[in-house]
Amino acid sequence: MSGVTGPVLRVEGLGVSYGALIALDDVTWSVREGEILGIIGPNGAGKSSCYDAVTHLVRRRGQVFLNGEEVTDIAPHLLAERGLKRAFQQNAFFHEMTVLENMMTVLQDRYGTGLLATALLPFTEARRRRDAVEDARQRLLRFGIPEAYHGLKPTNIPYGTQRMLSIALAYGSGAKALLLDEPAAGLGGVDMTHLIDLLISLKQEGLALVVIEHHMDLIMSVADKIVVLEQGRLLATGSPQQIQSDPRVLEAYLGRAQ
Amino acid sequence: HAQAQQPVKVGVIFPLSGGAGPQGQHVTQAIQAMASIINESGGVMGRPIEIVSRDDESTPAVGVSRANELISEGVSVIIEGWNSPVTLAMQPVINRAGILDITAISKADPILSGEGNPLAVRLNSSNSQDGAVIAKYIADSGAKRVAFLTENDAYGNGAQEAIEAELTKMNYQYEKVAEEKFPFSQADFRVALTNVRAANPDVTVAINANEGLGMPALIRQAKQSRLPGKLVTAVGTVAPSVIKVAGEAANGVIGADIYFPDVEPFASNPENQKFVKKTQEMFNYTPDKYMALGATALQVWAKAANELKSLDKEPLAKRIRGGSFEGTIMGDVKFASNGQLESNHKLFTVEDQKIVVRPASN
Amino acid sequence: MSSGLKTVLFAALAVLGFFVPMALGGSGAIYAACVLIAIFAVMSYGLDIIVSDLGEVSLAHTVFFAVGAYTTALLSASAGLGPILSLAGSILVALAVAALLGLVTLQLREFVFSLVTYAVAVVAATIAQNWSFLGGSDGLRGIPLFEISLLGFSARNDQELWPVAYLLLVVAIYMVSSFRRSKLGKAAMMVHLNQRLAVTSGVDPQRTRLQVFLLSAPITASAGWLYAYQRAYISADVLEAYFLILMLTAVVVMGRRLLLGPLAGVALILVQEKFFSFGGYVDKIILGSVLIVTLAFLPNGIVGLFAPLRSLFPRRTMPLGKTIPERS
Amino acid sequence: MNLTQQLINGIVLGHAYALIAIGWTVLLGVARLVNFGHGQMYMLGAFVTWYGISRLGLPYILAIPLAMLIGVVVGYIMQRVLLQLTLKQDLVSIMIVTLGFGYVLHGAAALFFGSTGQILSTPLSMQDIYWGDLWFTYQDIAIVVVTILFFAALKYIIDRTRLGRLARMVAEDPQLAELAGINVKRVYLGVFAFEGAAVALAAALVAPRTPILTSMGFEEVIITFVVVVLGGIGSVLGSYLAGLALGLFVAFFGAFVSPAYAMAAAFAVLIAVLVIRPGGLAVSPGGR
Amino acid sequence: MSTRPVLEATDLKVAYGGNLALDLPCIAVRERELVGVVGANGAGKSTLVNSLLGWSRGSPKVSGKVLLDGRDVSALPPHERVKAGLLLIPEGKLVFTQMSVEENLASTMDGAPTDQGRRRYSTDEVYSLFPRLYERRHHLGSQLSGGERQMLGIARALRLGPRALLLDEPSIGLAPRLVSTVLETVRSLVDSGLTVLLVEQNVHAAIEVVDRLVLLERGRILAEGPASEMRDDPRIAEAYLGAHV
Ligand SMILES: Nc1ncnc2c1ncn2[C@@H]1O[C@H](COP(=O)(O)OP(=O)(O)OP(=O)(O)O)[C@@H](O)[C@H]1O
Ligand SMILES: Nc1ncnc2c1ncn2[C@@H]1O[C@H](COP(=O)(O)OP(=O)(O)OP(=O)(O)O)[C@@H](O)[C@H]1O
Ligand SMILES: [Mg+2]
Ligand SMILES: [Mg+2]
Repeated sequence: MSGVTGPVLRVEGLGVSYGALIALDDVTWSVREGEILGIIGPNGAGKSSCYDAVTHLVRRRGQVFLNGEEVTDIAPHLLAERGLKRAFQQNAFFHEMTVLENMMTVLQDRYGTGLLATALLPFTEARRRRDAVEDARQRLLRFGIPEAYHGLKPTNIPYGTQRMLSIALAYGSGAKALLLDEPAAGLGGVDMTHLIDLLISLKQEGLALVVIEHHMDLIMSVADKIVVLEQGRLLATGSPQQIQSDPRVLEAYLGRAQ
Repeated sequence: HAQAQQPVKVGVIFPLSGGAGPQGQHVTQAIQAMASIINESGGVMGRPIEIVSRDDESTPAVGVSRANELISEGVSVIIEGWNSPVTLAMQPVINRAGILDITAISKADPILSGEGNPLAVRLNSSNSQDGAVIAKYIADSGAKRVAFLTENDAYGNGAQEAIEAELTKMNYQYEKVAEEKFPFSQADFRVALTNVRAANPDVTVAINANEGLGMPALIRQAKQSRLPGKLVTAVGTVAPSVIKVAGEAANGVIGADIYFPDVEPFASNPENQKFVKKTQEMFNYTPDKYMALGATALQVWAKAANELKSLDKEPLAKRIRGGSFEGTIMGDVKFASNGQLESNHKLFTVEDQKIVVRPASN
Repeated sequence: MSSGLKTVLFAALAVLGFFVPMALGGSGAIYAACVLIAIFAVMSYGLDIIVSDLGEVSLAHTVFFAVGAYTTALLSASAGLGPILSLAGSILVALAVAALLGLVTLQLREFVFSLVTYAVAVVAATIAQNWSFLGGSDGLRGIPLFEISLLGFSARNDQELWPVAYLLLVVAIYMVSSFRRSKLGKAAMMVHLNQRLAVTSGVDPQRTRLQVFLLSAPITASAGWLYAYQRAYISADVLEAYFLILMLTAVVVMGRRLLLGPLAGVALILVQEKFFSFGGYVDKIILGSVLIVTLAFLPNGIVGLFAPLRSLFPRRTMPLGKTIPERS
Repeated sequence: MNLTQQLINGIVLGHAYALIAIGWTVLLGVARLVNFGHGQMYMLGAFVTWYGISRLGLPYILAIPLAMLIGVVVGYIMQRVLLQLTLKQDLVSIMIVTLGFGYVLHGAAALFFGSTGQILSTPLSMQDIYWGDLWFTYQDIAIVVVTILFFAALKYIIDRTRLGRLARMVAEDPQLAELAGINVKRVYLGVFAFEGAAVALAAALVAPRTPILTSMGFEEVIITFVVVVLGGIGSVLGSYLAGLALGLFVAFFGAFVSPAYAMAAAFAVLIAVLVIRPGGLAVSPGGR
Repeated sequence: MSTRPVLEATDLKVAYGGNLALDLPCIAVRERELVGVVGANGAGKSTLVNSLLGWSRGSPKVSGKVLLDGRDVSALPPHERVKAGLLLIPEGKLVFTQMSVEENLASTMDGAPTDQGRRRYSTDEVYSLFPRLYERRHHLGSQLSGGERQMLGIARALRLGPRALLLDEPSIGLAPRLVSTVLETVRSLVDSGLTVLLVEQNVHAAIEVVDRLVLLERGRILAEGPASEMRDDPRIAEAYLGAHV
């Protein structure tokens, strides 16, 4: 893992309001490469809104820096091109395509050929497409989606597997920073262990990960640093241990200690 | 003996469906009636005529493919044309196939321009011919305040220009108090009529070729809205079918046309009598102007063919264009060198829903 | 089926297709029909990528068709340019119009999109009917024969025009299939199926929409180009519902997202209209019923009836090609 | 005087437009369905009314329900056929299938009623009212009154009553609606039957203003389209206002510029509006 | 606790296309009983609850008998079963996003019978169960946070006056303290007369509240028994080793 430089993703004074409601207010955090930042907080605290703000899907206040470079005003799809990827809380796929096709589609930026190229060099295109199939299959397997499901429509695979698929799609052909919104929701048993392994391995690849999670066992075990939001405000920041023992957090979020 | 021979195919293309469907069907029937008249008297060069009819659905694209069909069926002549665009679209196709193309009704001037078909022939009167008679009526009636309700396309605008041109030619002093244009498909004229009425005209000229819908609607609404002055309709736009739909409201409307089955000189013309009788017995329907034109088209072509003993486009066209023919249902007729049939108009008034020709004019 | 094999099969198909009219007896009517089918199929392919891939129903494609036809009429009849140049002209004008339309409708979806595109068609028709530069309601006449002097090629009738029409058709189909395999095609599908996910995967929806428009318009316009020569007369009727319905029907009737669907659809409609016509009204009932039955009762379109034939109509999806996407 | 008369023309026209569009408003906004056979159903409604009066000798007041009944039947059959597509929310196919129905209706009507123009004259349309220069008929009054009542009732039903809510639930997520104990299919059938009745009523009231042809209906569906979208898809109030606005626009554009370009101009304005406000004039409560 | 099964299903088989996703000889939920269904992803939990209603977002082939209060409802379409008091809160999308919270709660089929053991909760009651919803009552469903949606989903079901309630992973997306709150709510509902089949991923939380636990694996029942016994059943531990690292 390369020497720790500045943070990969940094947000400063982030704020989102929906009409009168202030869903997010003056939130600041940052995540380095090879680091997992956990975001926790009660329902409606503004966690997902925070992601929407970072990825510029909503009007927001504050600044966003990617690799130390300000990207506050950059269009969402360009952010993605620059390696800032995210998954959504509700599963998101391209319905009507099979799982494998879904995966191939998000690999276009790597394997896709331009219109002219496709028209003039059909065989190159065919070859690249075969590579895409292979790569997509590998990636799906890596994200714990067994071969058996590759031919099915996303809505036809178990919810848990759908979760993993959404993550795989979000990660796509790769990313510098990846934002996951409750990846463990609906996961259990082997899938849960699989998710944990996955997060660890992504982290070891030097990816900067931000994970919203309600699943305390998971987040406490994998996160290097945790941010707690409440009512749109930053309630606390610190190591898992600090957070777990922080009385405000216990009171506002964890309820009776786990 | 004629029956022994194998028949001469004559292609006929008119709208048989849609708004103009009924009229198109009547014209086709008239042509069939004429065909059987001709066949009874020996047919063409001793061969019977066989009518092959098609529906252009008032759509140029359809008309073209129908024309192609007839061509490949090996027809010797095609009689067509209710809507000008359809005719204009079919002309080049028929022309390239080297088949004689006779336009019965479509009025547009470019039909005779020679671009689409250098050997064009058309029977229906042209706008300029029509303009004169209406202009003459306006002048005679001494109307000073003239309003125009005009269909906003080549036909409508052309017709209005023709009338105005004639009026200035007669250097008749008048004031154009209103000019309202409307699209062909229009059926609600209240807005336009409100404007016209406000201008309080002595005479309102209505130019609307939409017999199925527009013209009857216009006549009715003009009456209802108590439009002042006389309502004069462009030549050939008020056929019996229009009066039937318009009902009472049609009474008092003034128009002009080039053929009336039961008025001199047609009434006493034996050819016409035969034709009227035939259509009545075959389709129990009294022919109107359009039907007469269709039938005349076939009759003229048959005469020319029998005379030249040929079915070829070139000679027949040359014979018809600039030539004259005797004993057609429209009497003795003459064609201008550009293929336009020369016709003479009669003014008429609608009285209790019947066309009553005014002796005054001509 | 491996894509290599597919390519070979298509090459073979493409060659064979050329001889279809001869196989059918090669009469004038046959050639006329085949040329028209080719032209209208090309016209439909332009719409196909909007409907099937972008998932929007554009009612403005008659405008692109008209652009091609009118530009050709003006350039060939008035300016006396040859087919090649008038084709270039048609495509350029079409691109300009498409860019404009694309920009205007960037934000619009579904019904609103359809309505605005329809509005554009209506306005276009009004302009065509009243602007004397475009011949007004009488249209433009005197379009010369299709002649490429430096090749010594000239088409006096449909039979001689067939090679051109067929070439155009093959090129159009190839373009569409390439588009669907290309990045742009995939991007279009992403935007169509899940815009939010598309964006977070680095796709710019608006740019994609615009580009697809810019591809679609010239295809339809080039059909207009040939149509002008084939008919030698162009009037505002090219903007009428007739062509719109023809396109829409052709795109969906065979079953959506089939590469050869629009071609087969057009063929079906025209063959019925030309050779099995029962007069305007009955034809309407037939066409209507065909639409109803195929779309409502045959989820896979008419092709679904002949499963074996499938291989000729490869599913327009990615290799696994098992799925039949329904919604658009 | 002239302007007042044009104002009357515009108001009547506007209410006619709104009334013709009402079925679609519900269809589109409430159940996310479209019906391109709308225009032909309008034509059918007009001809059934005409047939009832002039052939069966029914009084106008009975011919209207007859037309509406036929409308309901046609609407019901259409939806019955469409059901699978509807459940899939396959809008493109729905558009085109309904278009197909329009074709069938047109062809059938032409074969049955013939293709010559007819005058649908009702006791109301025969009676002109003249106030000094001003002219209108009792038919016009009926159109305005019925339209207003109809829209008021509809607005109330959709926003306030359970029925409207059910329809909106089904519109958004049929399967989830099932879990709330709603018979989804029944709702879809009901909505389409309503569309049939509504458009038939519109036809029975509006068609007497002009001669009727079996080939008509194209204009109507387009106007409806404009009204519904301009009003903001699904917004009842919106489509009423949009209809009225369109009517007045057409009248005054006709008065001051030319009837020839009124529709084109209306479309040009529409494009402008929608480009600025993709949501239409009003914002929809349910719908998209 | 009476022993009459309120909800009972016999040889329930569900197949998607070719593969059998569920195959249960018998499963029953008794009056005022809270039965928990646990199992790995893809075990068939959702398939089970969905098929009890004959409902699915996919297109499965369902066979078998479903009895509600001894009455065979297998032939009824989903909405009829709902009317009969069999309610499901599905996983994934469970609120109407285009409607306000208030409308979501109002959107019940009125006039449905509230016969024996059925209690329809009033809006106020559900608001007091989930105060957060009260704060958001004028927001559209689309504007709710994930957790708020879960609450709304449950609240909607309660408004329908369930006879037997099928909950598919209600704790998804809920903050830990809410998870316990919700599960305790469910428990208290059961104590106040409701009958519940609860699909739950979070077995530790679930096992605290349920009376009986059913462990599914690949569409079959692997183990079944009173919570007390199941708590330290090795198979549970093994099925869930992932859950607590
Ligand atoms: N589009 C929107 N319009 C209005 N309000 C919104 C919108 N999206 C979210 N909200 C509100 O903003 C607040 C924060 O929502 P957000 O989804 O960020 O919460 P969250 O922290 O993700 O909660 P959960 O853990 O339950 O997902 C919530 O109260 C929600 O009601
Ligand atoms: N609509 C469908 N079409 C095809 N197969 C399906 C469909 N829905 C579920 N399946 C299959 O049925 C099996 C059980 O799925 P189910 O969703 O019931 O699992 P689950 O226990 O609910 O998992 P999770 O805990 O992740 O929700 C899986 O193998 C899945 O692939
Ligand atoms: Mg969230
Ligand atoms: Mg599940």
